[in-house]
Amino acid sequence: MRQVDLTIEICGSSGDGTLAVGEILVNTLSDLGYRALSFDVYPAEIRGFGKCVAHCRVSDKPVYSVGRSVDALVSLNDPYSIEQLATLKPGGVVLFDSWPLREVSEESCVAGRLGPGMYLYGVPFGELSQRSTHGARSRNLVALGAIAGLFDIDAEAFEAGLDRKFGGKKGNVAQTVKAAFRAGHDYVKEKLLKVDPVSFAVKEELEKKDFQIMNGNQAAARGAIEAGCRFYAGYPITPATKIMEILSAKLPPLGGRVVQAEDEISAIGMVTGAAMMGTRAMTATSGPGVCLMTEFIGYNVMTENPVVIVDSQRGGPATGLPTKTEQSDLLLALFSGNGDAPRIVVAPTSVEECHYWTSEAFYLAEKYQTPVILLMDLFLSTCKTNAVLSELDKAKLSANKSPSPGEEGVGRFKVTEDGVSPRALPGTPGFEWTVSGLEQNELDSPSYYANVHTEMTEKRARKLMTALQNDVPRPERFGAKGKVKLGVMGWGSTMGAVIEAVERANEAGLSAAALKQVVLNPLHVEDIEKFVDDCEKILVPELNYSGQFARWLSMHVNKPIHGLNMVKCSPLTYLDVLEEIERLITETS
Amino acid sequence: MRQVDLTIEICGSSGDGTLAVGEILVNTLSDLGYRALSFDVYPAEIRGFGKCVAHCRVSDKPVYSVGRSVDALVSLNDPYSIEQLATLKPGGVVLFDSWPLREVSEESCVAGRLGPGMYLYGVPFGELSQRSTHGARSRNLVALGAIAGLFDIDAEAFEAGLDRKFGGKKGNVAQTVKAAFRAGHDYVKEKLLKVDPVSFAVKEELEKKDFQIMNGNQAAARGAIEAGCRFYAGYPITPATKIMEILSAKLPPLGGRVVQAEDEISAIGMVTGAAMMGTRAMTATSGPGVCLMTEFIGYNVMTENPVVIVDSQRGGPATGLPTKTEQSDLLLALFSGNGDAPRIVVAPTSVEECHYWTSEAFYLAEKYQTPVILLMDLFLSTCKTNAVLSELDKAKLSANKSPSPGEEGVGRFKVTEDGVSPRALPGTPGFEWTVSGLEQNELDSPSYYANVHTEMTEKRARKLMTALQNDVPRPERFGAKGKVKLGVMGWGSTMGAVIEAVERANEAGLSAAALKQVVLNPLHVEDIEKFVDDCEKILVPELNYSGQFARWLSMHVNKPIHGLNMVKCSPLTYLDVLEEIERLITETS
Amino acid sequence: MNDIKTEKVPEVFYLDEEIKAVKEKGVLDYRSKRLPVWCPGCGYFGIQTAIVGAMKDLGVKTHELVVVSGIGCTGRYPFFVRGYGIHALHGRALPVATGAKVARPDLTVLAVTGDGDCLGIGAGHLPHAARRNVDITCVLFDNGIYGLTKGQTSPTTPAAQVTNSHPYGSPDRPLKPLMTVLAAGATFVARGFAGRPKDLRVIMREAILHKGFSFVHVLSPCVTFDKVNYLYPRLEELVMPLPKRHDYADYHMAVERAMDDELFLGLFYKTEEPSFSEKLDDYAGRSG
Amino acid sequence: MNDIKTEKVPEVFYLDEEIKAVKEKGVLDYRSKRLPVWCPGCGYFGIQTAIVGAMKDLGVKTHELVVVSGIGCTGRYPFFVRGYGIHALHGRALPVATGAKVARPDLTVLAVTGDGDCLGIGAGHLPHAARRNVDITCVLFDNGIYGLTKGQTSPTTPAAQVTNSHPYGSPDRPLKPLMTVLAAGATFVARGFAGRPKDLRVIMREAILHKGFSFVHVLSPCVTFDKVNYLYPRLEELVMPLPKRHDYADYHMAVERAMDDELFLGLFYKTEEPSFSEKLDDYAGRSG
Ligand SMILES: Cc1ncc(C[n+]2csc(CCOP(=O)(O)OP(=O)(O)O)c2C)c(N)n1
Ligand SMILES: Cc1ncc(C[n+]2csc(CCOP(=O)(O)OP(=O)(O)O)c2C)c(N)n1
Ligand code: SF4
Ligand code: SF4
Ligand SMILES: [Mg+2]
Ligand SMILES: [Mg+2]
Repeated sequence: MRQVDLTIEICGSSGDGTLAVGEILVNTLSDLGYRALSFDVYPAEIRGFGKCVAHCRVSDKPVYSVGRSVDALVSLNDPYSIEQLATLKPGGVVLFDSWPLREVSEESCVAGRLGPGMYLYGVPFGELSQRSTHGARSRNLVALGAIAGLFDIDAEAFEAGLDRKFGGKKGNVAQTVKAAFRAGHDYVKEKLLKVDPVSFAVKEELEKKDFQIMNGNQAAARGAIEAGCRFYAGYPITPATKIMEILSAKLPPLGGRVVQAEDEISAIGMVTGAAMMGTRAMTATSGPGVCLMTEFIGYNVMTENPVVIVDSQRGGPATGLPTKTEQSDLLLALFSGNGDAPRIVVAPTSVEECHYWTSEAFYLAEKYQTPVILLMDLFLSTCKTNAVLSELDKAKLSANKSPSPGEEGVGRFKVTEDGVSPRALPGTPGFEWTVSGLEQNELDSPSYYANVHTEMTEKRARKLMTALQNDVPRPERFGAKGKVKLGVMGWGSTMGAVIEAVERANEAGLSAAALKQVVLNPLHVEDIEKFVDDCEKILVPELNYSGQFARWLSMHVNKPIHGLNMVKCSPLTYLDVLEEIERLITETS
Repeated sequence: MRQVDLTIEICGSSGDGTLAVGEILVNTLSDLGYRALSFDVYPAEIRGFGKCVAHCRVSDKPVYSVGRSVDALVSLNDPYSIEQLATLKPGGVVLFDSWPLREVSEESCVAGRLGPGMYLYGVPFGELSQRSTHGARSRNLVALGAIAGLFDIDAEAFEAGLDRKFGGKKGNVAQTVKAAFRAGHDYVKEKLLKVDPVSFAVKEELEKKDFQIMNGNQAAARGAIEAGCRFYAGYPITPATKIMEILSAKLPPLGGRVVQAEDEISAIGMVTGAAMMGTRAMTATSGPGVCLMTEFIGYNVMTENPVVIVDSQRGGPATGLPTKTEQSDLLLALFSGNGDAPRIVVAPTSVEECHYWTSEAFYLAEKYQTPVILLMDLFLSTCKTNAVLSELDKAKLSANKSPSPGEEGVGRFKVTEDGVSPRALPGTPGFEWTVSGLEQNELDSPSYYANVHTEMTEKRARKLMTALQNDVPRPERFGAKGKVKLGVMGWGSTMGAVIEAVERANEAGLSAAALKQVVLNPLHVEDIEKFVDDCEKILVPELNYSGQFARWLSMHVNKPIHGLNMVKCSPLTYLDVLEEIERLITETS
Repeated sequence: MNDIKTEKVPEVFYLDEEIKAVKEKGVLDYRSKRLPVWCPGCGYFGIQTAIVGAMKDLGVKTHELVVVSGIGCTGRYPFFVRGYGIHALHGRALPVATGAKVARPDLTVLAVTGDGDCLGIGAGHLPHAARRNVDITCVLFDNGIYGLTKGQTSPTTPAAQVTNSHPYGSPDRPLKPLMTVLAAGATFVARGFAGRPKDLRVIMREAILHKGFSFVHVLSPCVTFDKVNYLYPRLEELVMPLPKRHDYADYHMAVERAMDDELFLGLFYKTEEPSFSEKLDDYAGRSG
Repeated sequence: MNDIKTEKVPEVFYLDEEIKAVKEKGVLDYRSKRLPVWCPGCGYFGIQTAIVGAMKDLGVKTHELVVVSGIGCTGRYPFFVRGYGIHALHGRALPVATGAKVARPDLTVLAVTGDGDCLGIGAGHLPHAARRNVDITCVLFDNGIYGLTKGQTSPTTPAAQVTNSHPYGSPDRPLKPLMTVLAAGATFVARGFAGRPKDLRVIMREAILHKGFSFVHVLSPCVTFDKVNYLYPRLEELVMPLPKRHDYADYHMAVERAMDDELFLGLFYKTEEPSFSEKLDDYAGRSG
């Protein structure tokens, strides 16, 4: 059981500094040893006008999903905050600006809209900002101070954080922000009588780890760098653009190269060329970009070339909902490209795994000479958490199967037992090869013969089986052991919510278990079958309409699958899953 | 039971006129009322050098697949023909040139390679050509005459055919070809003693229908024209190029327009634009082209725009095997595009169906405002048959759901019960709309709200269910009735072989049935389930490695599926399927 | 977190007095009910004004107008126009506009596209639309940046400029859009500036009237993501009208001026050739 | 029908005397064991001879040579060369070659591409490879037709020519490849003729030596599918060397000559600018 598990939302308009409050909050809580996850919602349209929400979930244990209901809502803009009230918990807290800068009509004041049992505190953010900083722009920091004061978070930790963040700036910015913070904090301590139960206080000391605050894009970029990626080509697209922007800054000093291509076809083409030279190479995009890359995905399957492709999914189809999260590119990732074109598909389930699995993707791609598609999504790409990164295995930095001296003339596609052919890198004398999107025989010549096509098709499939045996972790089971009423299988960014839902279901006495795998192709089918045999019913929750993972699983499993399919433009919460677990188990008994 | 079912192969080198012999043979047999199917194998590489085989299967009943074993092999080139002996039936006939123009070494003479029980006839094609036409170029027509003479085909019908074909040419070409033909025919009648049983003679009179000799590409082009397609944009690619070439000639006189685009993206983009204007529009390509079109496929799903896309499949992945047939784009057709993007997928199973279903595709696309993908393949595209075309329903020529007067301002995406929104065509005053790849609400504005995205996603799925109920034929069952040991489900060009195999299995006393559906999405799941319930085992034969149709079916069916998966670079034969039927049924019992 | 389940935002109307006044002049007939979502000060407002003005001048009927765009801030344009609007895919305005025009030669078809849209991902379509001489008007909203994705290098960003995708400066020499279309054989080639909507209105009018592929390159500041290059004051200094002696019938002269680093404004080139539809009609006649 | 289950065809070697003689001269070191599958008389044989000759002249090591191509008859080229060969996708030789060169600047990278490949489906990549000044040599095998798919109109097919895809004649004005790359800022631009392999060899040598994007447009007859346009005798008449006074350092002059309907042969334009890799190195240094 968690000691603390609180969700705070700060809600304001674009100019209010809303998201900054969320950021500082998470940073400070991280310094104090809490585990936090924050996910920002910002306006979908071009100009930065509109509602911003910083959603922060905080606990003493790792957090992998957003909170379903909110414990405390901090309003910097009342009309927008009224919309947010819908997800405030019964008994939740609202902290609002009792001295806003612009007049708020009575009916659009959040104070008037509270449900029964909610706690309301008014703090004159505007006034306190004016008084403490001679300006109104620090309302957000006043609010931050109020949060610290009201919910028992160490004020000094905040001040240290503010010093770190603003200390370098010229003028006495740091002093000003701290003054605003203090004003809010002290006001709450002095003037308000706390009656609500929301508190960050913990009994057991929190373990402070080497936290790295980052989102999935940063984690993936870092994983790539650490895995020795030295070539990146890409084309901007939400929500993947940041990966390119980070690598553009970080790769050149390491001797790596980044090319902004004219489109996604060119990006994957460049990555293909670089990878053929033996350089670890990657591109990152979103669904529409993957569509344009599919011919090259098949090409890299055919030429057995190691490329890594990140697809940070967003709402679809087509241009879809560029700023909303969704998990609806799974079948695209698995089946894009003409012909039989098997590839490795990996879906990390957390920011930490974005780091680990991006790096692992390079290893798998190189070792098995295959494209690897990493399925992230807008939520993973942009949610920030204080991650504890895993150490990467240096031995995996070089995984190419070079031909032995004496093997000159071996050709590029020798049929081997494990399906992996020796691969000389250009520049090696005596091993000149030619690769092609045409089917080729062992001597690299185009071939149209049934035996060659069959043998090579088998080889391309076989090496993924080798990968499965040697390098793909077995699925991990969570929750109740043995036979259960319900088994839940999740994937990608919503896995965290699934595991949490199952754990809570178990706590509530429900017989449920979860199975997690990060590698979605190739699959450990036997383990899955075993799990499915253990479960009376199977539930697959996912953020898409057609039940894409359920469909993929149903190709391997002969039991009906219940889908929980939502296209709700926001992340899945454990409560979404828990409700469905309850429903299905109740039905059973 | 068939009165006649014979397979003849003419094998030669590119200059030998091999394929012409096949063509005349099929035309003549068609004139006589036989049903015939011919499939040419020509060199895969650029220059026309290499082996050509005209494969002709002839019967008194319709033929939908190639012959598995050959009854008679006519050699115009012995070294190549030796390779073909592998598929000659025990007891089959070889007709070879006993006076070839170039010396054939003993070991590369087909005569020396015959298996036991085969019949061999030598006819001096070269000599007879020289004698009858004062040139060697008519060896192929001599061979044709020999075929007619040896296998009891009416010589006059041939001569009438030759007159029709060559009568218009200047000089006395027709005389010359007939002389060569006659020389071969008479030589056989006079000099050879027929000992083999191969004969085209029939007891029951053959019914002469209004046969149209055509291949699938011609049939599809014709279906498009008859369905009122008036815009085509395309980019050349084997095996679909001919569709564009035919339409380039035929559409302009009908007021239609054909644009050769700069690539496939542009082709589908143009088709998209034309279709949005209300013009029935199509493109045709093969797998690599579909890859490039996938973003637009999703776009047409999102904008609910009626486009027809032909994918004539060839060996894959990537550039693959451009001149070999395969059925490996099914999952691509079903799942390409990011996000949840349902579309109609249709796989005709014969040349006749290429005609009918291309035309139907326009109707479905327009009525349900959706992309329709027609999955053909190299075999269907290029095999010739004497088809009996169905009459098209004129009522289907106009299927657009126009908004009613008074509905001005309705927007483009009104949510309706059947999922189909009223659709005004540009030029209509008062109905100006804007469509987008972004999710849109009912008033055409971009929307990022859960309720809108959910409602619209459901609508896009719902209208395909409407189509299923109103316009998708139920699956058709063949073979034994009631409960059976084995059910075989096929699709596309290999369905013919499947049905034939099942019929032959039934004749041999095996308990098997087949289920056929041409529309592969949406599927009549209940009918399929019912069929599956009737069958102890399920077999799905297809020309791909990963079992793509089996995978698709397994999403709907909870019974293990046996796949017969071949990537053999040539069409499936009923014997391939029959052997597997026998194996599976024997295993059972 | 299920915070925003339901859309209730009402459609926005132009209501204030100033706009009412404009409406009286008739150009607002060409505007949709949607308020443009562009950043305040974006050059695109000027282009919008010019295009709408030209429509009015020509009396184009809104139901006979088809506006096609790609993706980008530019791409949002059809949403703000009254007419049949097609917000196509990134880079694909020209193919879609071509299909629309060939299918319905009677409609007025506009393709609006951004510098990334037209010259980056869409670069393969531009020369072909030009050489076909499809009778559409292609307006390039060139802000020298990827706006919608928040400030990356575009094909017209000057070399060495620092952007979000090139923290050490762009290594690439920018493309010159007018050269691109002149090289491909466009029959109407002009340049305007978002800061001079009146001049642009005249150009747009001519462009729409031109029978064949007309290309209008419009320089436009992105006030949000470009702080160094296409700024209003800087552009005001850089642009200059084509010299009086410029002869738009002279292809060589047009090429010379398009090559130039000076940002000339006006009609560079214009020639009469059968449009794509005319050529296709012609062939259809021959074939009939 | 399972007629061709097993491949037994042996690899083909050049064996005849004439070729042995060539081998002595060393150029055959650059040929693979595969016999080109081009039609007898195809212009590509001449181009092949010229390229192989240039390789020999420069002493390029086969294991340090990377030849990238797209799809088409042209595309088959890497199969006939000794070196690391990449037969990429249709239209994508340039992106793949760019990636290869940026990853391994020490290797010699050649991109060979057809008129359809380079100017049709690949048209979006050409201006960008040119403006980046990637240090690769792009050889355009221009036969004015789609060869591999059996004779459809290509972007360089003259207007009104009848082809399999345009039975009533092509409606489109052809592209001028040299204009395209000059407009985009290529730093080495030349034209050769497959019928004059010796001259072409010299051009190829210079092109490979050039540090930056070098573009060589080669006119080449498709003897099988083009019976009216790029015929040997016709080309022999149409081509002519660039005038003596042509100054390849003069961009304007180069553009003038590239515009011309005359088919000039030789080096149109050459200038020295930092190559893409040099620029990236430079930025890396600054960033370090
Ligand atoms: C296939 C695809 N790739 C990338 C994107 C992301 N994207 C949207 S707009 C844009 C660039 C827009 O730049 P520009 O065309 O200059 O238009 P602007 O926003 O500057 O008006 C990009 C890269 C996309 N929507 N689709
Ligand atoms: C995506 C894709 N579209 C189409 C094709 C079919 N295709 C192969 S080569 C070719 C055209 C080749 O023409 P060109 O580039 O001029 O080369 P050539 O054969 O004339 O040398 C086409 C359309 C393909 N392989 N891939
Ligand atoms: S981001 Fe730039 S181009 Fe886009 S609307 Fe804002 S100012 Fe205009
Ligand atoms: S088809 Fe034309 S281009 Fe291709 S190899 Fe033959 S002659 Fe050469
Ligand atoms: Mg821009
Ligand atoms: Mg060509």
